[in-house]
Amino acid sequence: MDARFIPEPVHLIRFAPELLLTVFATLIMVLDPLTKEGEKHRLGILALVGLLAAAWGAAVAAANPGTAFSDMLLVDGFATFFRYLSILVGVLTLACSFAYLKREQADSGEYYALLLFSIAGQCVMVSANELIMIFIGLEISSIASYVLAGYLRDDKRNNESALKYFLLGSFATAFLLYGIAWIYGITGSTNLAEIQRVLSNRDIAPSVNLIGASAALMFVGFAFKVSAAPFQVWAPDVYQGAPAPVSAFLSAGPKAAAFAIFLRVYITAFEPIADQWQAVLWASALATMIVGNFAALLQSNIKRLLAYSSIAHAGYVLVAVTTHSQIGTAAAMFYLAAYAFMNVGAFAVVTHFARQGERYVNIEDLAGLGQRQPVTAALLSIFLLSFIGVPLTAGFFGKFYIFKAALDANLVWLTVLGLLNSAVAAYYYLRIIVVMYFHEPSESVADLQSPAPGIQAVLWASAAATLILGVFPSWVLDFAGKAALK
Amino acid sequence: MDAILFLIFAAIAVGCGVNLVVQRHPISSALSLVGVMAALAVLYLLLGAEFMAAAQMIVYAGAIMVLFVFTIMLLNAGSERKTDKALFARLFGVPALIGFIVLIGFLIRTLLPKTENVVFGTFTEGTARGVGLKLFTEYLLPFEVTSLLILIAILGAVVLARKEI
Amino acid sequence: MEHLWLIPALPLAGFALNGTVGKRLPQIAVSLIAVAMPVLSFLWVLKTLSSLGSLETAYIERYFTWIESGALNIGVDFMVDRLTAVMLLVVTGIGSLIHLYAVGYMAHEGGYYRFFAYLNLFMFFMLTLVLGANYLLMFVGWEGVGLCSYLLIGFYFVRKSAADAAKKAFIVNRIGDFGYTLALFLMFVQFGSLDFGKVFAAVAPMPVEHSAGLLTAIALLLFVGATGKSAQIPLYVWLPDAMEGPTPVSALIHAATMVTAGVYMVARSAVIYQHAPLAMEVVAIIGLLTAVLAATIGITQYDIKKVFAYSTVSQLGYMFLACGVGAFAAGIYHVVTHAFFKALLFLGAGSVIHALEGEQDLRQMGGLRKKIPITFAVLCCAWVAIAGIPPFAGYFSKDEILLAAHHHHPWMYWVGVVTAAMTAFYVSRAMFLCFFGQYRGHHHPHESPFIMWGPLAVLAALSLFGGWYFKVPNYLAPLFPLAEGGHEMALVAISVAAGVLGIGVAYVLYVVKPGLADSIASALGGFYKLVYNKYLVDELYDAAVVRPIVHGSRSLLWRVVDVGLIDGCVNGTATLARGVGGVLRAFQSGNIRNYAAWVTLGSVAVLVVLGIAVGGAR
Amino acid sequence: MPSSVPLSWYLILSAILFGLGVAGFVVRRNIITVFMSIELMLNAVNLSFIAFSYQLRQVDGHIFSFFVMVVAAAEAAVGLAIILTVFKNRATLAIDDVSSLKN
Repeated sequence: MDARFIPEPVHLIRFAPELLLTVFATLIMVLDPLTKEGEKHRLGILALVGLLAAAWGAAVAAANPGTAFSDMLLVDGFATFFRYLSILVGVLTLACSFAYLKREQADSGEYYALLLFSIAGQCVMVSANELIMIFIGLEISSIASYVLAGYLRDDKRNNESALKYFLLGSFATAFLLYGIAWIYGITGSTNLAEIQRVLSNRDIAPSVNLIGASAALMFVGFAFKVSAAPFQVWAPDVYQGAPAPVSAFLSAGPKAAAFAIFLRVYITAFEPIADQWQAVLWASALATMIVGNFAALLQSNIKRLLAYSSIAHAGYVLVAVTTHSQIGTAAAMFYLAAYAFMNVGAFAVVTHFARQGERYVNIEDLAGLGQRQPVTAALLSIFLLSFIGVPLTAGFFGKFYIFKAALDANLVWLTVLGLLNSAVAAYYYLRIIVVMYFHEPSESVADLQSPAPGIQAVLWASAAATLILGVFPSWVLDFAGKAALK
Repeated sequence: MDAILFLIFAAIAVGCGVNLVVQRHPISSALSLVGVMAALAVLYLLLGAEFMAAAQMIVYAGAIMVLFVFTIMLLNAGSERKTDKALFARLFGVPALIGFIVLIGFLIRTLLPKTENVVFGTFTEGTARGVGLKLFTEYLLPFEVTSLLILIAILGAVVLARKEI
Repeated sequence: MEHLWLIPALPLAGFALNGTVGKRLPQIAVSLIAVAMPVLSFLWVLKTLSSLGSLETAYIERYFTWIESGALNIGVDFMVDRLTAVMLLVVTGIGSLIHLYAVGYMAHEGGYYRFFAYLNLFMFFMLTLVLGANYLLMFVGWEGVGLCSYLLIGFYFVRKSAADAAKKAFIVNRIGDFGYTLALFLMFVQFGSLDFGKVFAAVAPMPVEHSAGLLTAIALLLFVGATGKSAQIPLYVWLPDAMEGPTPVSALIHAATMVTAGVYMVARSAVIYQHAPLAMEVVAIIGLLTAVLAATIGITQYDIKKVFAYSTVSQLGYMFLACGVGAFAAGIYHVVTHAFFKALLFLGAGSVIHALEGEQDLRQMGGLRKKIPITFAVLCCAWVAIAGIPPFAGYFSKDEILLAAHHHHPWMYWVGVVTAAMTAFYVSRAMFLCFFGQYRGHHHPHESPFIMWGPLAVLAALSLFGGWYFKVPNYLAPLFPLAEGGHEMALVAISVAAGVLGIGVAYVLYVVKPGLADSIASALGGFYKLVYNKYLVDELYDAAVVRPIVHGSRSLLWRVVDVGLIDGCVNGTATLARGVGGVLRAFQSGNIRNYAAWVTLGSVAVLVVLGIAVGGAR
Repeated sequence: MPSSVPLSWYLILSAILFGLGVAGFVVRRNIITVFMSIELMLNAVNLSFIAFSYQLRQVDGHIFSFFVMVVAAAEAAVGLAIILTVFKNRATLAIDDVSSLKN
């Protein structure tokens, strides 16, 4: 056998986070039947250990950068950044889930195992250097997410959410695959660097229209996963119907990973035709911001509102992708990290507030939270202010870097329209704050217990991170800047 | 000979595909899909994809479609009722679809570099040996990672379909 | 190192202390912390200024690099020059006095610790705004003070009007901030930096733009920000409503400090404005218009705080007039004297309201000069100051402005003089209605405690002699050279006479012949009503801005009702709304097949664009 | 009659089948049929992979389509389980009835 295909130990090290996650997830599956009812949260703690081990694994892998398994994987700063981000979102989601699962009497090892598998899939995605690996990673992450979205299988909203996510997700994946098939046919390779090489060589490169068409088909798949217009339609329904911690997870983790492959494919493989896809992304970014922000104005359900807000924020990140510059990539990475914190934080409050069966998910139900639980309300306000982009919060610098990158790339109109959009967005976030502080307490807050320890930990950690990123953005931005793709 | 085989089986594939779309009863659609798959298996053979033709029959037509048929029987799914809730789908879906096919057909016809003719037997790498060699060397990692995928599928099916929590 | 950071850090510490443990502390401890921090901050400012000496050039302290990415390098830098020094003294000095006053005023209110926590937080952001050595840090303070203002306006959240006013303030300010943000980006793109020093160094050698150009755009965008924060046409509408907040807040934030941030920012950016005469002209005209418009509205109002609120808007207009005609020093001078007498007016009004147990309607007052003599005495000091009677505070600064305006365009001077007369008139009217004649209400007025009138006495002294003692333009001369040419005594005399005339007319109308004012009002009929209803500007905005947005999106309807910009009169015209809502429903019908059709449609569109339309671009 | 056909015919067949799959997804009202339409689309993609593989004289396309097949199997397992839960809770397989989450 050809010697270059025999995996070396260093290859396994580069693959360490995924391996560790798989080992722990499998362990949890095995231990699940051996764990008594009511003790299942211990498996969750094991999952937490697994995530921390995976973070350590990612650090070890980052110390040994390079490709692995005949160029299938590429461990670079970019991959490491998103590996950390995925794992981090996993940790935060896990901490929210303890209380949720206990409350819904649905604690089981499978939930934790699926969460770990999904994160493993995201880690594969973000470090993939091959369209095959991207596809498989994407599917691992997605299939686990489909199940998580429908985790409470006796809940009609969960069912519908899972069904919509699954059917539409597979539908969009088929488009992605079709695009991959074409790009393979045109370039004869599925390796990103090789594709870029062929596409940039004008003598070899075939018709630009065909390349554009395959880029378009792949765009459908990626745009769907990041909920970019006009492929954002699924997101509100799915996020609204899924269990609250899962919605938090879906809108932060898989979305960030999807952005990672979006960036990698478009900035590596399709860079030679950037002039063409830039126009499409321009329009898509604008439409995404508009749809997200204006539809969010209409919502009375807070989960749905956060879903539209997540669409709007995807629009801001798309502005950064549109620049296809290193600084834009770094801005997108920073924004995704900042968004992960504030978003999971906001969903943690929803998880806490909704109570059993997610009864209280209307904005009006939050009335009087400012008096009843001032700390929770204050923390939620921090997240909302960060969503708005008020200075000293992470959201401000996120937007600042993105629009700066856009201006550097001469996207003046997109910047102006994006800023206008973020001005509109202030209305609906503000409304939540107004309801919390300035409305008479409703009966929905009367029997509210104080948040469970896990949720409190998430709230404090996310708020601290939101503020720290707002005051010392350089810490993350330097990392992102060094890791950003050229 | 190649041309005739192609035309026959392409016709079968398209015919069965159309049937899938127009049939009201899911079981008819499922059987049509099996027909498409079988026809495609022959076309794979023509293209020199021996291993894939076999896998297509065994995995796709054999395993996956049996699962489908089984589910249809289990749920006792009858003919679908006529509803007109999906107004948008009716108004825009079909024109969009026609546009899609025309567009892709157009792109292929006019833009793909003048393609060679497919002659059976000129490409013989697609045997189990050829595929296996690649699969266990270059594509070792994705192959191993798909095991994870299957594991998740089993786990997911168990989570969703078992009797009580 | 002068440790400038201590100046904002002290109030921040106060916020942190009161915000976290204030609920459990006794009231006296909360007050002590809350008042001590601004006072210490004031003392630190004095110490710093004395050790920095003459400050002929700016003194800058760098703490750490905040953002470093590519060409962008922004540090957390604080800067003190003479302009900053003036602002620092006003903010910390007046701020301390108002904190002290608030201890008495808020003594019996709920959420005592919360109030002072917010107030200290405000001080932190305001001082950051003033000290920041670049536009981004200034923006941090700028947004922060807006946030605190929002929290404090809505402090009495049980009153719906308070919550509405808070939201209105925040939203109107967002429009202004949008302009500021755009200016920020434009400056960065053009100059590659946001540091005051670097930006101004880059602007200085550029030619003066006689037609609209880049600098004009930056200057105008900055001014859009200023119109929001400093309540100028067309964004002034939030300030009168902001009087829903507790009176010390009105005095500190909505009279003495925050609202003057726009003036400070324009003065700070003087170099940019001097290179954009077109923008200067816009600033001057907007300022002048605001001054006149707000003064006329002030004449007709009966709520004592609303009268002073419109007066604030009008006086801010004066300040921008000064900046617009190039007399930046005069503008800052007026910021200072205005801080003295307007804070005093508000605090005095608060004392009256306190005495009358919450009554704010002038028609329910009268004859109070015997019942609350100390309040009356201090308010008289503010009265003569704002009316521009020499040698009191307002006279000096207003005179500077009017002379500069005359130098620029004589007609501006004359409009300014008329406004000065109106100013004297409405303040006198309020004073006469409140303190003279017979008591018309049914409360039992009582004098306020010492802790409240103590600060009033200090402010009264400042209102009387502060203008004469603190010659701000001379101090600022290194930054803004003094205008040549002496004072034309005729012009001075005219403006003083206008003030005296205003007082006299008010005396006749409200003391000598009390019925006359009403008959004049009814003689003016429709016009009076128009002015009384604030020129229907709120309603106009409603029709021109709010409703179209409302109808653009179904939900905006109830959202804006929530905001309070309209009072539920929006039925009937929902056709368009239904149309948009219908389209939205078609997109988000919950039906999977529709979604799939949408995805297909989208993919065709993307395919057409990428596969065919731009295919030939390469 | 020529003895062989150009490769682009295969690709056009693939496009037609893909389009039929899309059509099935949009027009069919039974969830299981909709799911089968997705399978049809994946089959169409596989045909493209194998056709391109022939043109390039590479096995890589076969391997890609092999992975697509594996993924399809995994998706079928999970998808049918999801459909089962929907059916258990709603006693319907009509896709139009599963539309309670909306604006």
